[in-house]
Amino acid sequence: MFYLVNFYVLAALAVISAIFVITRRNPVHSVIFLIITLLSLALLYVQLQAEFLAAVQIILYIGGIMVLFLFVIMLVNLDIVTRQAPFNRQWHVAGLAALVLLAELLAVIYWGRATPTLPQAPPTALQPNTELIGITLFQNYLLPFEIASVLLLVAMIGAVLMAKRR
Amino acid sequence: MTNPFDILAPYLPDVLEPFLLPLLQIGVVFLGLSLIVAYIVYAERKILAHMQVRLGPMRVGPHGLLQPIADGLKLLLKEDIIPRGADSFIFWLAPVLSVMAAFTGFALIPFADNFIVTDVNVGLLFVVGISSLGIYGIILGGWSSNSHYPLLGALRSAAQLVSYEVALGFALVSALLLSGTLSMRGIVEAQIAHGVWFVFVQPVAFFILFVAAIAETNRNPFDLPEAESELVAGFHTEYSGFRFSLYFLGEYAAMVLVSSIAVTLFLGGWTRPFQSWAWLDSLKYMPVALFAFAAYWCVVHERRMPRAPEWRWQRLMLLGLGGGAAVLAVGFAALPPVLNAIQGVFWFLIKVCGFLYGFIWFRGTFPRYRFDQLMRLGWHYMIPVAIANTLFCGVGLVLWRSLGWNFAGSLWIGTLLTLLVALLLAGQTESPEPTLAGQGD
Amino acid sequence: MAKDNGSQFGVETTVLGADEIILNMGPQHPSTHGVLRVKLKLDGEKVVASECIIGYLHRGVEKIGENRTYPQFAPYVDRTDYVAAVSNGLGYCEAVEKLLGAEAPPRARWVRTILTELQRIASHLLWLGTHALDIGAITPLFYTFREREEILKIFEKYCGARLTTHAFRIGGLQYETYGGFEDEVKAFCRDFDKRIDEYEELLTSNRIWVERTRNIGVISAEHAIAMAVSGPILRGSGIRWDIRKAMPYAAYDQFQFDIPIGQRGDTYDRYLVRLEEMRQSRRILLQAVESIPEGPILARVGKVIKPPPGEVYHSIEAPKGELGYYIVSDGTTQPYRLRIRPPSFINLQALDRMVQGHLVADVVAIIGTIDIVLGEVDR
Amino acid sequence: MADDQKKDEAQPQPPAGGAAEAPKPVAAEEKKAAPPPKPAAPAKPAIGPEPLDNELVRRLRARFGTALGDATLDRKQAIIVVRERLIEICEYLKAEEKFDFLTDLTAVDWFDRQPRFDVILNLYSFPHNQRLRLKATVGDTCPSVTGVWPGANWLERECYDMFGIRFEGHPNLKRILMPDEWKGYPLRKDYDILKQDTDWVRENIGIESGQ
Repeated sequence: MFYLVNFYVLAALAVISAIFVITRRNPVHSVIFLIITLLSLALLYVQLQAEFLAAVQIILYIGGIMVLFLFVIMLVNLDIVTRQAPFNRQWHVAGLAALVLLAELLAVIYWGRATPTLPQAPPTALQPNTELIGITLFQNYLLPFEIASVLLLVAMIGAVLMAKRR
Repeated sequence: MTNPFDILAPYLPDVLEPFLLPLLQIGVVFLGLSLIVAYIVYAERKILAHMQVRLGPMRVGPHGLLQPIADGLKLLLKEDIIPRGADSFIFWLAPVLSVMAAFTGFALIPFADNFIVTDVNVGLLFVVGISSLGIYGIILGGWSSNSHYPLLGALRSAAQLVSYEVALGFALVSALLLSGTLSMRGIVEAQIAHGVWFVFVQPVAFFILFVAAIAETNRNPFDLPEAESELVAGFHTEYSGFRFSLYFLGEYAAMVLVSSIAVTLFLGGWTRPFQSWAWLDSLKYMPVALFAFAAYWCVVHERRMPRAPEWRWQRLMLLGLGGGAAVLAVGFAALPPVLNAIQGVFWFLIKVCGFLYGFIWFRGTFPRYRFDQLMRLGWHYMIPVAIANTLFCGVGLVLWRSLGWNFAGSLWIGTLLTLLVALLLAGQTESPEPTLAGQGD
Repeated sequence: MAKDNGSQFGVETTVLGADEIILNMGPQHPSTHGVLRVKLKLDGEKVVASECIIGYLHRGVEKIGENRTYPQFAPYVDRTDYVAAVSNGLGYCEAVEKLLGAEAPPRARWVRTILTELQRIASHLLWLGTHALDIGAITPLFYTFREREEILKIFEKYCGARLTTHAFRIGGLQYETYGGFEDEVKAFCRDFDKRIDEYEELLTSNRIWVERTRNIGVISAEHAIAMAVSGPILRGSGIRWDIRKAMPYAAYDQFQFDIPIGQRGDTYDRYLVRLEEMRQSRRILLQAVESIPEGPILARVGKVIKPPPGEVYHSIEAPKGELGYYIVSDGTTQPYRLRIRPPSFINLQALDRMVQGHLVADVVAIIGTIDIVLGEVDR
Repeated sequence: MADDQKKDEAQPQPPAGGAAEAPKPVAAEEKKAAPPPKPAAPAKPAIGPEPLDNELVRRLRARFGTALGDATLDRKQAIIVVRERLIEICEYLKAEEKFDFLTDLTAVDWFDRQPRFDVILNLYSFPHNQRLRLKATVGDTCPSVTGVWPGANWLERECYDMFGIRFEGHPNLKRILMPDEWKGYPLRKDYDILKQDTDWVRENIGIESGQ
């Protein structure tokens, strides 16, 4: 009961904030609502007993990436953007994409309703999930993980080089 | 040991039980912390004053003991100013965020083996994550003030915090490697199991954590975001009254939080020093001794105060404090169960206070870094050393686990290697020589 | 001086080109030591050019001088460099004495030397405290003020004033020294050596202090001469020139002391030079206080000071540099023209060159190292 | 002492102006009445300007001739009056005679004289430990010496600010101490000490008078 209420509150919060993210004119406000969305997601992870994911979500997305977003917004003068309507050019494309996505979702729900629901996991089964994630990443999927790391490293070096050239 | 609050459990209705007990603990932590923070400010003023050949607060209460309360009241009653052109919603939100981030972290700090609000299996990650949210208080406060000094202060602060968080993270990793768990309680228990505080096997990581903690809390010598001589008061230049006091509270709470993290990770948390040495068991009477000393001090100073009638209240208050301390001392001595129950919290707070004293001491001693120097120190020195330390810590662990070497010895090999790297890095900068070209008539 | 009152808050930025902005420091800024306003042209955080806007404290002291008699004007000079009032008084009195052809009696010259050296120490202490505070070290300020307080107490006992002392009179001294004067100066000197060690302990080998001051605000010897800077800045650049040695006045030719000079002409060297100057001042004090001659304290210059026509330029080594008085007399009781050569004003001129290429935070350190007093810059 | 002073006062004093040109041997006798302040001091020095003729002056005269005016020694300080070719003389003094330090630059307003102003350059030579005062008699324009001694920059600006002497060739000649829009030059003799630019005061400070 409590968990259900919790879920709906958090989900509503996430969706409403997400709407605010795209409708606010002030980019700083948008960032704040994006943070709320991400925070709600993190709390949902907690409810799913995926504490590691939740913590990583907070540290990386909220503590890291969004700070950089804010940083950039504050450095760049965005007064002009604020005065314009938010959906001036990509309105149609975005609307189309949203419609397609909606159709897709409905289709999945419609054709998937026959599949049986997943069995409820016992509350203790997932307890050491940090270790499980570690094992998954560093043993079962070591190669893809390392490839991803190298890719990121290359991207980082590339970014530094491009910034330096100027 | 069981949670002391559990004795209440049978008396609570079942539906509320999972919520009420944590709430109670949160209340205790929050109120206790607010008081502690207020008195850290007082302690800072007093300690700095004595370092600087002056007296510090002396007027409100005996030796200015009521000064924090008077300050708090004054700040509450002050006019609340929102500058014209400020983004009032964010202006309101920012200090709240700052305080929230600092206080939420305490939910995961094990003050004692029997006193922890909640122990999550990713506790350390959560503490780091939540405390990193404090940066929003600074950035948003600086931005929403719609003024240049705060904005510059906020930008500096953001860059500084993001940079030093990297070094801080690496310093934490070595403690993780040693304990093999992310749970804060688990880390302390690992130190008990090894019979050694991690600071003695990972001194470099502890040092990095200490420096990064100072940078994270914007304290001297890394107090650039609020560098008085350059940016007036940095990000909170435009704040006044209660909002300002929220920032103040958040800042000092953050200091306590990073100290608590450091104590938990490297200084054995709630354990008393040298817990494995049984012959030092008499150290458990330390609280008794401390309160007895406090009582003695109060009495001595009461005797030194002038006998004039206008000092009567001050004298009475000091005597009251002394009496309270004496009662506590006698109580602890007479009731061994109580003495045992407070051991954990007592030692934890003592260590945190030692850490905080370091912060204050630094402030009294050092000039301020320049921004680029701060960044260079962070990126060119702290982070490479932290990475090397993590690496060599892993090497040491392999030596210990796979080859069966001595635990402390193998880790010290790693530490020595790290120090070598640090020396190499340090060798690239020239050493200062105070020389004049010469003198003569 | 600024006309637009709206822009008189501290920092104000204007976007110029892609990367250049104008940053306005002062006149109300915690570390411009008064009402100095510096307009900085920045490329990112780097200073490309700077412009000092001064005059906020202009009181027309030179004009006042032309409308006061010689003794009447003496208290006004205390208000130019108000943290070194005794030095100003010495310069003015000696200039007028030169104009008169008179000379103060030996006892007066000895006491003048002692008080002026105490004033030099006091001025340097104030500089050290505030300079360190600008760079973020708060503790030295309290230490230096502790010692400065001792000096001000001696001034107060001697002439009743602490800051704007008006300690000297044309022709010598107004007051005989009080009983125990020598002992108090000696007691001060005895402790002061250890006190300087204390400051040094906090700063000299402190890594952060060195990093903040080494190679900051470098001014070469040639450039220092070209810009006519004087005092510790000139000596910090390696030029051994001190008016106390070059053209002795008061009783300085009687004492042994050294002139410290720097090697690189940076902020750190100037810091060392000033610290060493304090030690040398202590040395002078110890010698002077042992050998104060007996005798009159005031030369017979007459009640009405009326110098014969002519002109004189007399300068002394004030704590901040060469403090000169150029007085043209037309034979009346008032100067026809009175010019003060203010060391702060001329030294401040070098700021532009010193800050170029440094960061904004260094500007604060460089303003501190020039050691200006706006009362003297603006007069 | 009071008696001595009365004697001093009884002496007729020369009127204002022309102090530099006309040496007046007045002070010698009257000062004799006062006992020398320092026993070791030699005979009373003559007070007041007297003609100067030393090596430096001779070299200068040989080179610049009539551009130089009187050379005098006043209170043991050398003063040379420059009528024209100021820049050349300065360059020569700096390069050949090593007067490398421009201690001070200021002006004196002689009000009823033509040309009206003396621009005073106080020079110092580090190698010779010697001071020299140049006195350029100018109207209200004067060549700028910033090219010779860069340190003259602010000093000339101050001179311009206070006396209204325009320094030709100055890189940035504008007011320095007074507000940029101020009218009048405060240190001129015809500028009364109570005078002010009332329009400026009213407009910028919003009061009628600063007095």
